[in-house]
Amino acid sequence: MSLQLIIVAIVGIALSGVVGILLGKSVKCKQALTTIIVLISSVLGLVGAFIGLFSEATSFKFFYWPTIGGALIGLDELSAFFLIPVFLIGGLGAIYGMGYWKLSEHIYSSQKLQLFWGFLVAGMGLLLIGRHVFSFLMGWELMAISAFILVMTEDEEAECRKSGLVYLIATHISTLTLFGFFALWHYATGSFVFQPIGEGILQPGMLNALFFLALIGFGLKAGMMPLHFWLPGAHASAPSHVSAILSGVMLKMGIYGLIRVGLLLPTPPSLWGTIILTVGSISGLLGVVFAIAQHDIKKLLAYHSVENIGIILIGLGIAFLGRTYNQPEWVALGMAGCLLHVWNHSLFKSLLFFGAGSVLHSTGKRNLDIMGGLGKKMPVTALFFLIGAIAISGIPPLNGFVSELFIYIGLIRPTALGDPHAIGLAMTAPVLAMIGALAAACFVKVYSAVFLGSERSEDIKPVHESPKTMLIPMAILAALCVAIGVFPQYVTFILESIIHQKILLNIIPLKIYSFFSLGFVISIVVLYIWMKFRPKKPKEALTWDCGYAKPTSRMQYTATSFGNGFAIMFEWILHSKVHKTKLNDVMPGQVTFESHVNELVLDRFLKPFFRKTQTAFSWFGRFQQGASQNYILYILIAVLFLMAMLVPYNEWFLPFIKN
Amino acid sequence: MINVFNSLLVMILALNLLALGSRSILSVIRIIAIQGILLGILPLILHEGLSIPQVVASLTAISMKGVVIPMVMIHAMKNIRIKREVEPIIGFVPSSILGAVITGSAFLLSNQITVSTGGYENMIIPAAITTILVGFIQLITRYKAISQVVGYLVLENGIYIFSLLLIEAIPLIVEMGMLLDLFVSIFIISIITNHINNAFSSLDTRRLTTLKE
Amino acid sequence: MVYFQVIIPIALALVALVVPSNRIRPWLIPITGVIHFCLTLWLLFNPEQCYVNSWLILDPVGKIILLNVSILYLVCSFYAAGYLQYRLENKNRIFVACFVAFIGIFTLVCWSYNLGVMWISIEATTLITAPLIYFNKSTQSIEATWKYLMVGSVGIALALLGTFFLAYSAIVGGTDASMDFYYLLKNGGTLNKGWLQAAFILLLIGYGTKMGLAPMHTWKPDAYGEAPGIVGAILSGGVTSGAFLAITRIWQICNVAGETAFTSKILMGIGLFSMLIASIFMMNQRDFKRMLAYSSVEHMGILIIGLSVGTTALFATFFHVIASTMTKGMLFLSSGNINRAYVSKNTRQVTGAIRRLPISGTLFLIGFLAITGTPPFAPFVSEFMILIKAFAAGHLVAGSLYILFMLVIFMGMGVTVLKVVYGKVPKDVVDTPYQDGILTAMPLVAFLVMILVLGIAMPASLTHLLNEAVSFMGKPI
Amino acid sequence: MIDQIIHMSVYILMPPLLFGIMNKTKAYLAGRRGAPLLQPYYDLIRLFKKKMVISSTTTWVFYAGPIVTMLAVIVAGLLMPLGQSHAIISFTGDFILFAYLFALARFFTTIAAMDTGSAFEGMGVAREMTFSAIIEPGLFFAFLVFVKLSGSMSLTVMLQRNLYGSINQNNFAPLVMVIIGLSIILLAENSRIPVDDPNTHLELTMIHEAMVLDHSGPLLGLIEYAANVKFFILSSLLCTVIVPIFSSDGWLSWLGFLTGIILISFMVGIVESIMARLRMSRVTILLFSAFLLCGSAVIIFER
Repeated sequence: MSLQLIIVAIVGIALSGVVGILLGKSVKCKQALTTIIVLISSVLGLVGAFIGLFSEATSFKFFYWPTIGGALIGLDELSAFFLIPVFLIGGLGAIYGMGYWKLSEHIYSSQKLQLFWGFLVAGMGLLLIGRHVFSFLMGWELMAISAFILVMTEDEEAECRKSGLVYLIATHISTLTLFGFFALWHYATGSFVFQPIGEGILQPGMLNALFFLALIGFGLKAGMMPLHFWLPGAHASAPSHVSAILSGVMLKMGIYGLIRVGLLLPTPPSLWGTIILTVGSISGLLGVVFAIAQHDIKKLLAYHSVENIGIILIGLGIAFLGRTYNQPEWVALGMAGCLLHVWNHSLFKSLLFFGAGSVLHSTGKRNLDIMGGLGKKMPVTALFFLIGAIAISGIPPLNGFVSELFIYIGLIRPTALGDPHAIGLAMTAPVLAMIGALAAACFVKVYSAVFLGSERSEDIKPVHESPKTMLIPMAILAALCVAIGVFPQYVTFILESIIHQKILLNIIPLKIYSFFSLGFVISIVVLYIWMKFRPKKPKEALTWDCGYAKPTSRMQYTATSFGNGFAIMFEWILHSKVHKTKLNDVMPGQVTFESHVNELVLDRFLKPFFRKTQTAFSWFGRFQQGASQNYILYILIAVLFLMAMLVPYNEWFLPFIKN
Repeated sequence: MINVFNSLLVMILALNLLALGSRSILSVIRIIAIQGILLGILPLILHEGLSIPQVVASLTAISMKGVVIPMVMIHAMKNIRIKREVEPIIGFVPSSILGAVITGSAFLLSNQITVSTGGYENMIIPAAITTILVGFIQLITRYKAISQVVGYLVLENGIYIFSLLLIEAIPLIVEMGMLLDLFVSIFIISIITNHINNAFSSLDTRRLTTLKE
Repeated sequence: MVYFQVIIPIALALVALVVPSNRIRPWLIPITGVIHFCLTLWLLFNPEQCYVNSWLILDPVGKIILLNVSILYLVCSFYAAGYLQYRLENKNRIFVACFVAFIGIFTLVCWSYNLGVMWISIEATTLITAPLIYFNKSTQSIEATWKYLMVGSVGIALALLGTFFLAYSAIVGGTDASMDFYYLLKNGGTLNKGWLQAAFILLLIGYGTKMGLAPMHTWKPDAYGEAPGIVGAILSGGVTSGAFLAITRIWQICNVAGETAFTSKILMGIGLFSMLIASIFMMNQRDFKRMLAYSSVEHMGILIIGLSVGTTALFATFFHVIASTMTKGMLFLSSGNINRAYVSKNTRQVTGAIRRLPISGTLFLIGFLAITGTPPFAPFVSEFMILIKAFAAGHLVAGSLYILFMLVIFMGMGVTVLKVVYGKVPKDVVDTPYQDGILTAMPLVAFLVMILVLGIAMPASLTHLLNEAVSFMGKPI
Repeated sequence: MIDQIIHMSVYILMPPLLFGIMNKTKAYLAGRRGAPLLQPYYDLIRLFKKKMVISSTTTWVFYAGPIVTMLAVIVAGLLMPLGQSHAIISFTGDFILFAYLFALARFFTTIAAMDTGSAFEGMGVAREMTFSAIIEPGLFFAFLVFVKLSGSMSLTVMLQRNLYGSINQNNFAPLVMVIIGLSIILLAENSRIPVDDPNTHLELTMIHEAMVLDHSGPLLGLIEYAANVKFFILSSLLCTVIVPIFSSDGWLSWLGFLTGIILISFMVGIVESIMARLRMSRVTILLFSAFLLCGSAVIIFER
């Protein structure tokens, strides 16, 4: 039942854009029509997924395929869990798109955008229910390629083209790695179907090869350090709702792949868990550090995706180690944190990208240093963005905290129980704390630079609040963030149904937490009302400027100056480039200051390497300089070379050598 | 009989070296024409009992290799006003020495190769290999388009020599077809050579190197 | 029946020579295409017609190649008609005649069961396609034709020598010499090993030259670069698959003679080398038609690798023949359109094709994605299956190299294609006369539909055909 | 029940007193008589009576800031045991909530400050955030030590378990390190000298005071009270760890606790009067040393 619903939903979403195109130019309402189709099908999909969460795994054959057998698609709790954000963001993003990328404003691209939006969502759905190499890869590539087309929406900008190319190459590397993985899988197991490998069937070497191929292939898609190089550019240059689904949902497909592979492979060696944990910590820390150094709001959010993927991977690492040392509790806590953070991140990251999108939509700018004071012009967006910011900083009483709580406890509980292997986990906890603090700092910076104070530059006026179609999705997402944050115990049931252990609530009494956070929220509201409406009306005045005569809005602390402290602290990794005019005389005239940070992997390693390779290859050009004589010579050489293989050297020349 | 045959083959090999050594294109073409005629005669000697198809085949071969194709090429040369030098990449003497070396080594090599009982083989195979390689030399070490065509002809002749080993295996039609193909290819190539001359006012293939990496 | 298939096109070619009008003459090509396709279908449904005499037999392998090329030719023929309408400025008498005659001669390649006849017909296809390359009558096209002829003729001459070696190996082996494929197949065991191996090498080099395997590929970028896109499609889809057919024949003989280990070693080497060369020269390639040529070199390499993996991979290999032919057709035709609209094939001038020519630009992009093995298109299935089978046969290193080369090629091709497809349209090409018309755009769509259908749900009849071919190749006689 | 009431009343009423004590100490050491001990209470009352002056650039965030800050700090305090008296709320992992409630308080203080758009407040915020990035992991390291010692993950058990019973030569040194680290964190979190100067009047040099420049009246009152409570909580954390309380008898334990906490505020007062504020770059180093102390303590324990 559930699977059928989901198939219907996937097909519906895939066809939604086609409908719009078939309608032709004349019809005005086709964008709305497409959106409605997407909405209906995603609601169906959500229903199906929720049914699937609590029913046991199903799987059955699907359409004919050359030279393969077995179950092509199926549904289990894990797939259902990952399907929910897909359909949720897929639906909401479609609504948002109506306002953000109006057909009337972008005649050229809006049709294409909707078409490939449908394909993207459908592709993710397909890969999630795929139980067979081919259907999985089919969905995978459908997702990757439509994402590429979506990133390329504004291809007149050279910036966009560059990042699109990088994304395309990156995603193809991951695809080819998966080719290798599945080829090896088939070589090892002799089957194309995802069936768990029993203990002790394969050699450790083979298992390691499989795991590392999967880690690279899926890690690239998930954007874990150092394979994140494609992510900031692509997510920054895509339209905002596309960025939302890319970093909110598409990255999670990599995580899904890792979890799936983890389920298929037998008990992992401690190496795997350790590597995942390390990679997770590095991604988390460096992700947030690079985020703080950004001036571009969308690049910043993109780097935060790297950070959150890091947190998710930390949870996953705990689970892997739990399997290694046969500690069901670790697995439970780790997986709970990992999965819940997958949901949370897809909620608040999409919310934040939607918010950034509304800012972009009304100001047309992405540079943080020139914004400010938008909170008064677009209060609703500001509120939702604030909720998203608090949530992503993992601060109670919102959802980000809950998932991090699971992970913290997973990290620290072994220490409490005096487990011999606890040290590595324990040392990760402060890293997570640091990530949290830095994230909070970063979002204070973003929020205050964009929405607080007053405009730092004249050219971002006029600013208008976004239309309803953009606000409603944000409202829904914000509400979900608050709901999960305040009533986590209900989500816990879902998590427990996936990890098949009913211990989370015994370990962490979330009911108490939920009770108090509820009380907390209420008391905030009460106190706020009291403050706001007390009899003594406040008196308006200028901001205290220490008696300076002519304060201007450009005297405010900018995002850059805010991040300076961190930039100094992490200079060893950031290598930020600063261009400023020298102050030579006492009364300097016009001075400029400009600083930017290069991408760690892409700009410092990959691009030079790529150029070197190109020059190395162009050296071979000399063998093809157009002289037909040489070409014939090559043929002769080939013949003689191959013929030389036929010569039975021993029986010809040994006689001479002998005597 | 076999002596006649062998002596003819030796003459063919000598013609190879001559072709490598000679300076003017026209004379090279003439040498190849003679070689063609000799080749045409060979099958008639090879078999005592003459059958109609074989006669037809060898007559066609003689007319093609000995007369028609050289005519075509000379005609192509005629209406091209260029200097009739061969212009080798490596000089005449070295290339003819190379040819001699190849000939010798081919004969040495052929002693190693297992051959079926017959007698002609141990002469035919080295001769074929030699001629083919000489053809390659001319293809590789000549700048003039037309002399590359000559090289191609020599190559074909070498293959023809080898085909003498299985004269009864090759049906008449196939043999005819092969000769026809040879003729057509030479014909088209000469046309192209003409175009080359019109376009570049020379037959120097060094001009034909605009298409490259 | 075969006689009709051969004679009718040649007759029509003669007609083309006499038809006066430049405008009407091109319509002979679609006519030929339709007739030939109908005859091919008719053959598929009456298998008893597939045996004429010991020289002319259409075995399952030949069937696949014939069907493949017939479809390609059918689609291209309509494009050709449309294309020539844009090129009325220069005479198309010879072009049309050769184009029409080509399919007739090619049919003979698929039918011929006598290796001599096969050689003759393949050589004939070389000769008949030379004037097609020369169509643009520019100095570059002369140069390209010259190289095509010289390199091709030398290679094909070696193939002839190889054929003789093969026949001679029978004599040395003790049976009487013959060029009859079936005969050689029957007496495969008795053939002399040394001569057989030598024959295999010569035939591989010779027909490999026509296929465009490295290092004999050198004529390919020049010819494909200078010929009209339509000719590129025919060459890369038709002539190469004919040569591949010839190579499968000799492979089969070697297989029966128990030389599989030897052949697979050499084939794997040449295949990987071709992919390597392709990846090297594609890396910074500014000319998108030369890029397509190298991509074709790559896919020939993939076919050869599939052949070297052996019987298990044959299904995928034959499927790849069809898949790559169709995709290549799409790529070459769309590149031809882009070239026509921009009057250049250099990525410095050609940008924003997707705006200038929505259909051709999009399909060029899709074709690139398809040819590099992106689901859900047909080449994905074939390339992935070949990889899987290579691993399954234990070629782990070769498989990894295969993946590596595919990656490098994707990068190189991607850089070029994205430059061509995306970006702003240069001012000076906005008002060039060419626009996507029915005849020049619909064939591309037809190819797209085909590779999609083949990729998502392969028709059972085709699977049956492929399986037949596999079993025919696999079974020892 | 009675315990709870005492606990709550001490918790709610005592905090301002500590500031009184501190100021008195500083005054004496400076040779002045100083303000009366209860001055902080009077200040609070006065502030709550006052009328507010609000900057015209601000939004609702400016109001929400102090409110959320104070509530967050107070709830955090509910998780903290006072001496032998159990915390009001306590559950597994509550120390994580504790740390993150401080983060929440910080978040809202800072955005409320940024809301005014003043450069000085921006500076204060930037510094506060920069330092917090070092303080938080340090705090977690410290907690890890207690988790390891007590084998529990809830503050009450972690801190109240009689550490000195289980002390021996290989966990004494780490404990001392942690205590030093904690005291630095105490000073930093409450923005006392040598990290920050609470009663300077040069905005450029300040952190916490700079952030609240524009708040006035009740809002400022909330902030002040929140600051008092924060100081109270952290010093009671330190106190519970340091002060040896063997008796399980409620009254004695309360006595011990109160003396301990008052002593801590004396100490802080003394530190403030004998030390000068450090340069900002030096501050980072100081905090890093705290961070490293706690970290190495954990490593020594876990090995």
